[in-house]
Amino acid sequence: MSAPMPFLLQVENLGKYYPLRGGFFNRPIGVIKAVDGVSFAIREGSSFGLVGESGSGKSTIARCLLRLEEPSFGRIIFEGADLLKLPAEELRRRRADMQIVFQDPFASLNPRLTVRDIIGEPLVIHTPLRGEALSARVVELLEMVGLGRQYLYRFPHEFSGGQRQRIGIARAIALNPKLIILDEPTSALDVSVQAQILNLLDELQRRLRLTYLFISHDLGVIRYICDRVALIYRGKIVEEDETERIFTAPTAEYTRTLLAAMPIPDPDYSPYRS
Amino acid sequence: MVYYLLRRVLFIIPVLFGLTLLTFTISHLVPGDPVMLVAGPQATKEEIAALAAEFGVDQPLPTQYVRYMAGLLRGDLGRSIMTRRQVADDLRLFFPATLELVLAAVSIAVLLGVPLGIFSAVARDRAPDNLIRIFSLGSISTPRFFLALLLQIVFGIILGILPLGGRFPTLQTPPPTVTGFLTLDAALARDWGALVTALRHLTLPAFALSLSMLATIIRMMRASVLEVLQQDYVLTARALGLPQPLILFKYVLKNAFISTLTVIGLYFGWLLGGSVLVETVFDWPGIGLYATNSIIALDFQPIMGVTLLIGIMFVVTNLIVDLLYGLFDPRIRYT
Amino acid sequence: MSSTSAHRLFKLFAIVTLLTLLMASCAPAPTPAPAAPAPAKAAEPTKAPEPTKAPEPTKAAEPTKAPAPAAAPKVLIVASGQDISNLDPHTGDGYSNRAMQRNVYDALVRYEGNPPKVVPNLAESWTISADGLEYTFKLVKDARFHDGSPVTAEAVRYSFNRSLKLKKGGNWMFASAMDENSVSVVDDTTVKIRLTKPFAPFLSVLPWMFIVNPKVVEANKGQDEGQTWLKDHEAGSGPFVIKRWEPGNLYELERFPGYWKAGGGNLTGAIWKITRETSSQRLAVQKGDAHIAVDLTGDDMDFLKGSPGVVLIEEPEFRTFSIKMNYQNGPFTDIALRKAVSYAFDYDAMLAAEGEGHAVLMRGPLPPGILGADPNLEVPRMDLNKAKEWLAKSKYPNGGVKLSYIYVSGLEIERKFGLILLDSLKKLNLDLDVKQLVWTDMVALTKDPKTTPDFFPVYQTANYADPDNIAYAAYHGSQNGNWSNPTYNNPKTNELIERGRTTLAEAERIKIYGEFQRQVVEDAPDIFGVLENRKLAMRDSVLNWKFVPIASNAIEFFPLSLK
Amino acid sequence: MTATSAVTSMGPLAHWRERNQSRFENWRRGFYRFRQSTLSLVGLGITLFIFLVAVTGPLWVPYPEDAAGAVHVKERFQPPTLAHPFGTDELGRDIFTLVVIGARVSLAVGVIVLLSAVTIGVLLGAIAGFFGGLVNEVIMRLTDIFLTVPSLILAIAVAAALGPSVLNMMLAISLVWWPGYCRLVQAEVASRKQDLYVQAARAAGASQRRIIFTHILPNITSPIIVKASLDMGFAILTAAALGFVGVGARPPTPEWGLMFSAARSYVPQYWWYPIFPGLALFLTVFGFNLLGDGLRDVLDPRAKR
Amino acid sequence: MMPTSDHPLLDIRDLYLDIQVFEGTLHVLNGVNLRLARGQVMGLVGETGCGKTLTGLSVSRLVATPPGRYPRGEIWFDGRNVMTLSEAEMLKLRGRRIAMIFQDPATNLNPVFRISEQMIDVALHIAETSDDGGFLGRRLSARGRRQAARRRAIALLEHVGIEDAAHRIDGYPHEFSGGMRQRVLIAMALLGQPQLLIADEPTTALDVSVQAQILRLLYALVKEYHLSVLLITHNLGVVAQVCDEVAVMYAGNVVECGSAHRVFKSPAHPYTRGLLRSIPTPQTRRGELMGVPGNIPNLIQPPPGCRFEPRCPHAMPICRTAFPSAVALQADHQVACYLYGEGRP
Repeated sequence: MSAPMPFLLQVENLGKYYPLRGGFFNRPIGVIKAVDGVSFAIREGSSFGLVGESGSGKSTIARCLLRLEEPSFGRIIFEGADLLKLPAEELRRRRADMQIVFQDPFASLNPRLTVRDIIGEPLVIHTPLRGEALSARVVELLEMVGLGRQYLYRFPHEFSGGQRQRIGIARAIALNPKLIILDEPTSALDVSVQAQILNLLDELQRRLRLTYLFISHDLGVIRYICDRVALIYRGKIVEEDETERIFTAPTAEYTRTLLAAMPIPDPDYSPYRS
Repeated sequence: MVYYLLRRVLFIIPVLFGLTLLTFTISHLVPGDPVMLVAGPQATKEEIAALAAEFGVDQPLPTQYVRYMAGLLRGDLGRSIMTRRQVADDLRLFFPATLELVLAAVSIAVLLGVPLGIFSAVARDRAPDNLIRIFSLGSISTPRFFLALLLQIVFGIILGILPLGGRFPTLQTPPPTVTGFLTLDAALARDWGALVTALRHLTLPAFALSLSMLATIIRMMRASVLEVLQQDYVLTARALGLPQPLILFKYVLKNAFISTLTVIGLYFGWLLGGSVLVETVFDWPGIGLYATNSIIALDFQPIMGVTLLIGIMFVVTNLIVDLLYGLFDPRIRYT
Repeated sequence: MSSTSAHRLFKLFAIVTLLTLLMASCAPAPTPAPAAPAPAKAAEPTKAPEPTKAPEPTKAAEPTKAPAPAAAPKVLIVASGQDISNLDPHTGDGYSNRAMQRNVYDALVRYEGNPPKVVPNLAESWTISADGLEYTFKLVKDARFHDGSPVTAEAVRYSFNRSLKLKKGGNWMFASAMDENSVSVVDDTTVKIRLTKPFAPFLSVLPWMFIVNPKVVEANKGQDEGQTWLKDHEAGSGPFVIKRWEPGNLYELERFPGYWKAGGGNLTGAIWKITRETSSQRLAVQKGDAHIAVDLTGDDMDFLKGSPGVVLIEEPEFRTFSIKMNYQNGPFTDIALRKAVSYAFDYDAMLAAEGEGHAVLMRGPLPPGILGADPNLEVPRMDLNKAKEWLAKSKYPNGGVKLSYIYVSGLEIERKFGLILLDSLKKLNLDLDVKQLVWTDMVALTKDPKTTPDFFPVYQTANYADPDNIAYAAYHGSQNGNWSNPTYNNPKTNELIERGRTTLAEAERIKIYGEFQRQVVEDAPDIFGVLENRKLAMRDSVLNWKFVPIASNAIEFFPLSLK
Repeated sequence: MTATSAVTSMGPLAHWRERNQSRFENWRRGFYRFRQSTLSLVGLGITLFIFLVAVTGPLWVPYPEDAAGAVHVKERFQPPTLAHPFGTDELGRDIFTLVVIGARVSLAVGVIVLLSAVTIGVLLGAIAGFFGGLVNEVIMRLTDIFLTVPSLILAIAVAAALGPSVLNMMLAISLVWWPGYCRLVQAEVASRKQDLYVQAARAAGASQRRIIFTHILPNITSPIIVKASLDMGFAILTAAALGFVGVGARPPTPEWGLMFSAARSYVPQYWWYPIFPGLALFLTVFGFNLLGDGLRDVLDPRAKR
Repeated sequence: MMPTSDHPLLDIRDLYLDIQVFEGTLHVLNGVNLRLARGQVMGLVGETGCGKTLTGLSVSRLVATPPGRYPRGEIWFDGRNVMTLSEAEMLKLRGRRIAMIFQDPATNLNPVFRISEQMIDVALHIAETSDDGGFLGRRLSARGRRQAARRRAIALLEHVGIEDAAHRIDGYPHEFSGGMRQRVLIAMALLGQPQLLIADEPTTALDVSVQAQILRLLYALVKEYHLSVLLITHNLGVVAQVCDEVAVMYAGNVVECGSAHRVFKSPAHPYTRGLLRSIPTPQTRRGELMGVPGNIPNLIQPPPGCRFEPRCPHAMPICRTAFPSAVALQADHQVACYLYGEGRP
């Protein structure tokens, strides 16, 4: 083991409150604490897992990191700079280093654009690549995710779920980002396809020296791909540690419940059959 | 619920305010001079000036508007320059006729359209469905005045079984006015002959008015039923052994009707305004006819009155529809 | 049945649907169904043996019998497209208002016969001073207003002065020859009117001067001399009183039992039914829903020919139609162009558009048959050669001008004339912009020659049977800026008109008006159009009706009977 | 780089075909679906026929001068014959000629009203939906007000105020027509804005302009086209209604509503006079409605039959 | 209850199903064979589009025809071939003998009716179609029947773990959480005391912790009522934990079936093996996840022969000829693959 890598992303006391409106004037009468003071840090080149059930706030964290939502408070330090304090132009530039892959491969691709336009969009926005050069780069990316140039001018509806997720990944890596946020990237896929995607992600990480923030509710997948895991429950992190430690010696009650509920494909480990 | 209602009512106010502003502006874009009409051909300049003062039209527009709004708050809609009557009185006189006509049309459309729409959905893509589709598209495509005239010719002239126009025979004394609806008044007075007569007069105009709404409801209902039939809970109901008629007429109907409710609400308002053509052809003494005559004479107080009244009705109907949603759909909570 | 609730629901639906269908296809079926005595005719009153129903004449006895029994009330229905906006006899104008006024009020004199003669009414006799300035009327003694008070000389004076003060309605007809001191009470039944200057047609305008009950008017005077109140109330002495008043729909009168005049027909009431389309009026008379239709077109009359039970009345009346040309502004200041257009216009088409036999062409400015009208006057008729000759003399020898024609919105016949004019002008290479406008706006345009359109079609109805009526209103320069004569102004013509109205001797007047006509034709300010017949359709059940060519659509109900 | 060489080695035509192959495939499928429905094809047929008639009419109508205002009063009210297939009117004009030329007026009104309504509506709706907040409130309340006003009465009033003419009629109808599009577009934009692919574009740093024009608007064209094709018929009907009331086209413009209004006085005797303009109106609107209904089946996945 | 219990309760034989869609005909079921014994819980696993849901729906004859069409096949349920039954006869089976629950509890209850209304309708209908009036017995008044139905519904709700059922039964579906809704649906399915419960992805929409509760409940009920269950799911973990038997479907065929223990411990079919190796387990190390390469086939023009052939690492020429018939590896383990039995090259 070499010396630990530096932190690429540090999240400090991040919070996102939504006002709860009501009463005659529909004024805020309280807050919903979607994310409530979350702190964690991700080392460069590692995979950090964020696990939680629906409504736990894990997706809100992802959206806050990308500034798709404005956090209510907290600091997001990416490569040493606080993203929340950056001027707009600088933020835009930084965005190139932080990309996302969404859960739903059917909704995250614009149905009116061809694969070339979808994958090429970040390139058009952040680089001077155009025309043939752009096409060439897109083909290159397609090949990196296991698709070929014959798909260049196809529309999303012509692809299967797994293929679409590959396109989504190609879009995410187009700018050679440092960090990719994977928001439940495989939970809409069948297991055989999920395995393909997980393998692809694994391969890309090694090849492109990517850092992953992997959000999921599937403990098996997290265990497989992540180095560190944080469990989040009702907007708060209840436990965070090395993956193996969490799975073998969980400390929090919630973690234990979750692990016990995880269905394992082995008839010998059934909690139901007496 | 009360909060919701109050807030909705509060939201209505700016809309109505804008409405008055809009109608006021448009009625004053009119290039002509309605005072001239009242003054008569031989009127002198002084007489015209006096009349203009009487109606307040000599004031600058903002002043006129403020005056109008002040009157409005007192329930005063101004006076018709042409008939010299209070617009409020005129509306009281003509509105029940229109409302009766529109309600009859809406009833026809709903009572026929809902079952036909369900039928069309159930018979999807088979001959009856296609026939109903042609019928409804054809109905939407028929100009109301054309349809009204055809109905008049066929039922009034050729067959001679229905009256050509009007609300009630000229010679007969209508039942005492209670609601302003001749049919209801007749029923209240237990004057069954008058009720039949009133219904006979109502039939053609109501039908002519209802047809496009009927067609829309059929289409809406068909689409919603088809959509609801795709829902998981319908499959569950079938899987648990409920028979198709019960599923269709209880479970599907209520869900499908909810989406049709919006159309009914919207159409109610539209028909109030759209009755113009039907009222013209059938000489139906309602606000549509009143509005047309006022517009032709560029008599703007009644135009504003009618527009405002219909606007209010429209807003109120939609409010009622919103509240009805709550009745039909428990998921909607009014907070 | 598998499920009772499903079954019930289904049944409910079936029933509702059926009911709706029934309602929609409607309750009528006047045909057999012996159990249900559906009314066979719209005009027939409802039956149902309800003892409480007071005004119901029919008595239930056998519900199967359709026609109304003999003792039925006799209510006359008049179908008219014109609403009644103002019953006040001193402010309300227009034939529909006049029709109501005529039947709830009385005037000193009435029109009767054809040609129309002024006959006694409230005034049983009168004398006129030799200089034509002083009129003394003797009133009938037993005339009573509807509240029972007598119709006195004071009431006459009050009525005239109210009209003179208000300066509205028909006031213009006599206002120029009267002031507030003109009328004086001699005794209860004698009233004297002294004109401020000679006015030949004075007696002819009096049928439109109705006498109001001062007591009632004073009691409801308000801020405006009772104008608001009298709009839909009456203070008269006439044969009828108001029963129902439904603006925009119908106005019902019922016979006043204590009417002072004996005789008359058997009508117990009358209804003025607003029926906007002429075709609807026609159908109403055809179906028996109305007894008289008053606004029919020539085509309607043709359609009605041979209809059973319908009597058609078609008579010439003193109502001229001409298309005025802008004498003071634009291309028509050029007399040659006016002449050219006068010769280019297709008069025959105009006549044909009215329908066969429904109108005659005008010969000059005055309606044929009126005092002084010259049947042999030379007037332009379509003659393209002459038209082109005149055009060549004008400032526009090759045409190429766009002229404007504005007609009253919804007035079909004026639209047709516009289109005929458009077609005629094409032959001179003149273009026409046909535009409709509300009457109000048209009137507003005529205030100024600059805004007055090039062509301005106008009907001019004779309110009184005297050439002065048309001549003064339509051709006197003082009327410029009014719709009746927006722009024509020739001092010579003016002088003739003034002489005509102050001259009393008939022969002398005929001469004056002859010269007037020649002068107007010479100046060619108008395309002289048509004199439309008065066209009325009537059920043959209406008895005792006699045509009077003055405002014959404002019908007097008193003499009429219903079979 | 094999990929690059593959791209560049292709001829421009082949390249173009490759780029658009999927697009063509989409169209082909759309058209195939459209063709499945006989009624939609009938609608397309009627619509094309009416357009054809409108465009070529002046070349072959038997009495072109009648449409310009010529009258032949002596031949008034001729019943349909070979010389006058639809009979003649009260001034002896050939009704067939007038009806054919009338198609031009109706179509022109429909097209122009829709163009202006769609332009205004899409512009305001997109602004309101995209920016939300106060801008949205102001625009949508304005829309509400316009939607609250009885549109026919408002159109009649505006047309009456401006004075009758085809142009004013178009103005008046456009004025009451845009709010429907504004609301449609606003709702669509607001919901598209939440769509994941728009979020993805935002995450990629796309500008607002890019998001609106590349991601949002192209995805809401279908409902707009569907609504427009269904609305075309209603716009024509409204224009006819204005003509009927007498505040629309002015004579001698051969407009169907105007003709019908004049003809109404002559029924039932001269039945051919109102029937033909009425039928023409019906047929045109019917054609557009069938077409719109078919387009909806193709373009609007939610309304899939 | 006539037939002897040594017949399987459910026996699907060579079931084919075509569905007409816009693009053509989908051959979604391609000769499905399946046997489910009484009192057994069978997991029907497979990935999206493999036909497992349609197989379940076919048992209740809930596939609309058209667009569906059954060219061939029999479904024997309790000694009767449901493919030959009329709709009226099916109505007597559904809910009463065969009940179903579905994936998303949020959408499977009608949102605009009270739970009580929906349950009472089901209960009443089931009782009314029973020859003996079911739990209603000979009760006659409508009111009395409804009350009896209501009591029964409340009892069942309590049984599935809904507290305060007597009150909550008058609530609307949206007032319940996802897990509670699934409990309600289970209670509804049990109203008719069915012999066969077809549960189509009953826990897929739920969080893992809730999934565990529902599975526990299901398992308990199965044993208590001696239900036969066809548990349709894509989650092999769930199958492993609750099922006695398992059938693996791929593209319209059951490719392998048998006791859960055998299939999980010694998977025979290449697809099953691939599937099992696609799931990361605690033992799986980074990079060891295998997956199944390729995509599911186009069902309009499916591969001739074995439909897994294009993705199969062991594909042979014979695999392209015809679909292999099932071979029994053990008494409780069958596989349809040319690698086994006489078809073996």
